Amino acid sequence: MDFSTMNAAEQAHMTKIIEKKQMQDFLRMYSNLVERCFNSCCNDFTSKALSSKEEQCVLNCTDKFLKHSERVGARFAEQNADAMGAGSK
Amino acid sequence: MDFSTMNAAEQAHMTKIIEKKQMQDFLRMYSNLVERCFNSCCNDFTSKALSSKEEQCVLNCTDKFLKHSERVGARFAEQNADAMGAGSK
Amino acid sequence: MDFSTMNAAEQAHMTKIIEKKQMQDFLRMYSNLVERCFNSCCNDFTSKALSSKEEQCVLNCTDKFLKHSERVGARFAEQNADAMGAGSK
Amino acid sequence: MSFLGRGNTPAGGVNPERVEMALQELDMITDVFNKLVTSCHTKCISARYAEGDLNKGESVCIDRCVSKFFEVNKKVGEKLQTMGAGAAGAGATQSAFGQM
Amino acid sequence: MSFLGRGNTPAGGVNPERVEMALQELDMITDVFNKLVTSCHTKCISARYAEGDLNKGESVCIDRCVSKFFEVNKKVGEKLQTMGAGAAGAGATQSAFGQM
Amino acid sequence: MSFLGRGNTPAGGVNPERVEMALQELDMITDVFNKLVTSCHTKCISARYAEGDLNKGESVCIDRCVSKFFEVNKKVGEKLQTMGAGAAGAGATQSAFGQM
Repeated sequence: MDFSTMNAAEQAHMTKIIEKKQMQDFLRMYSNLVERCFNSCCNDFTSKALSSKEEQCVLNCTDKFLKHSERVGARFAEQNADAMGAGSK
Repeated sequence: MDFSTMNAAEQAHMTKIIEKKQMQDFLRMYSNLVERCFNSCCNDFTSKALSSKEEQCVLNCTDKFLKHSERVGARFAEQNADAMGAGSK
Repeated sequence: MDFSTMNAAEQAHMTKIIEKKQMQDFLRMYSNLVERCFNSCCNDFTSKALSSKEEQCVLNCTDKFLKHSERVGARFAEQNADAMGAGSK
Repeated sequence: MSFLGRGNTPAGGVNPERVEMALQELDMITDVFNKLVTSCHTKCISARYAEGDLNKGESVCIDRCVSKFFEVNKKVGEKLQTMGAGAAGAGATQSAFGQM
Repeated sequence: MSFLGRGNTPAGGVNPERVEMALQELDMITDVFNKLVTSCHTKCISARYAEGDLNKGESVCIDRCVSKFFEVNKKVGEKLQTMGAGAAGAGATQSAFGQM
Repeated sequence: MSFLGRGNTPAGGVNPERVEMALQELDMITDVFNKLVTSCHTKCISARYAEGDLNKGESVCIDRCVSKFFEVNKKVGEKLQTMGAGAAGAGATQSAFGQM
């Protein structure tokens, strides 16, 4: 995304809104992660406590999801940069 | 959630917004319920009319979903109260 | 939906908001379409390039989805018109 | 689906409450329509995508699917009214704000 | 779930920042609640719908399901704090605005 | 993805239309990114969660998945332009407001 055509007041306004969106993105990512790891790891409801096996699965699931998101984000940024270099200039 | 740190004007403002959100929550719950019960109960498209078996399924599905939500809501409120008692005091 | 009870200023205001929503609807439809056709058509990740078979699948998927949406939209409008004729008069 | 009430009208300006209600109704209709498209796609469209046109079977299925979906919408609405379930919907909002 | 900070209070009026934060927290709670309802419905409720009441097995399953979901919520939260992953969340926003 | 036009700029203040457009573009990018993350997770990540690190196969799969997803994004965009399908998108909005 290219903001060079925006004036300083507009850029400042955008920055503030983007900070708010990043907080919302983070919260949504958090709840998606809980949902995803719960659904994948918890299948036994004969007990209300998390078993040690389930707990380990949740920790690995969280860990792996974040690493996955980071890798996707890195590739996404590269592809986006390529697409914009080709498209807008 | 704890609103005791809010002043009266802020609490009144929140109450109004919350009422609006409750309406939106209700409408979304309604459309989710239609989607869920349709997907579970309707699998025969040799006719365009709902069969009596499908209709009964939809009524049970609605009934059971609301009872499910109520029970989840009751447990959710208990757990939230516990978590806040432990966390914020 | 019936706007005859609205005054001219309100109708003009609604029209502007609806135009904005149509743009958002279109963008969401676009990303849903990409997600749907990618998930249905791409299952081989031994290569990073789209195969000609996958490409054809994506084109057919897009084509068919739009025709599907149009047909659903036409039936939806008919049913809605029926429901409002029966309900509000 | 015109079940949202309407406020009083002022003479010339925009009544924000009435516009708000119309927008809420519009969002509701859009939401239902999107769910209808997705549900009937799952029920009627083969995921093989051998061709781009709807075949006869798919077209007939779509028509019946929309019709049944509306019937289900009606049944669910009636059932909710019988149960007076307006309250049950906003579970989290109520759970979280019970003390206000 | 009260992990959002609070701004300073003015005397009588509405502090928009504080209202904003409370609304963000409310949206978060609603989102979690809706996911909880869906997950436990998938885990505990049979899709046959032979009757409208929850049976004994379903009721017990729901109670345990909510309890486990909260434990998972806690574990994921702790893990995110350990990893200092606040940054990782807003992937697209950062990818798209890295140059600002 | 920079397909949204831009309005004229005033001298010093904030042009709400231009900010609005930038926000719409940002929401679009965030939406696409989230779908990309979910799709590639489904395609590439085993749900067994025996370890927390990405293994070699998963890493390679992710790279190819993102690449293919962008190609699909491009093909769908081209197809939509060919079909002039801008109108078809807002089905419900149009169906509901056809009479205005």
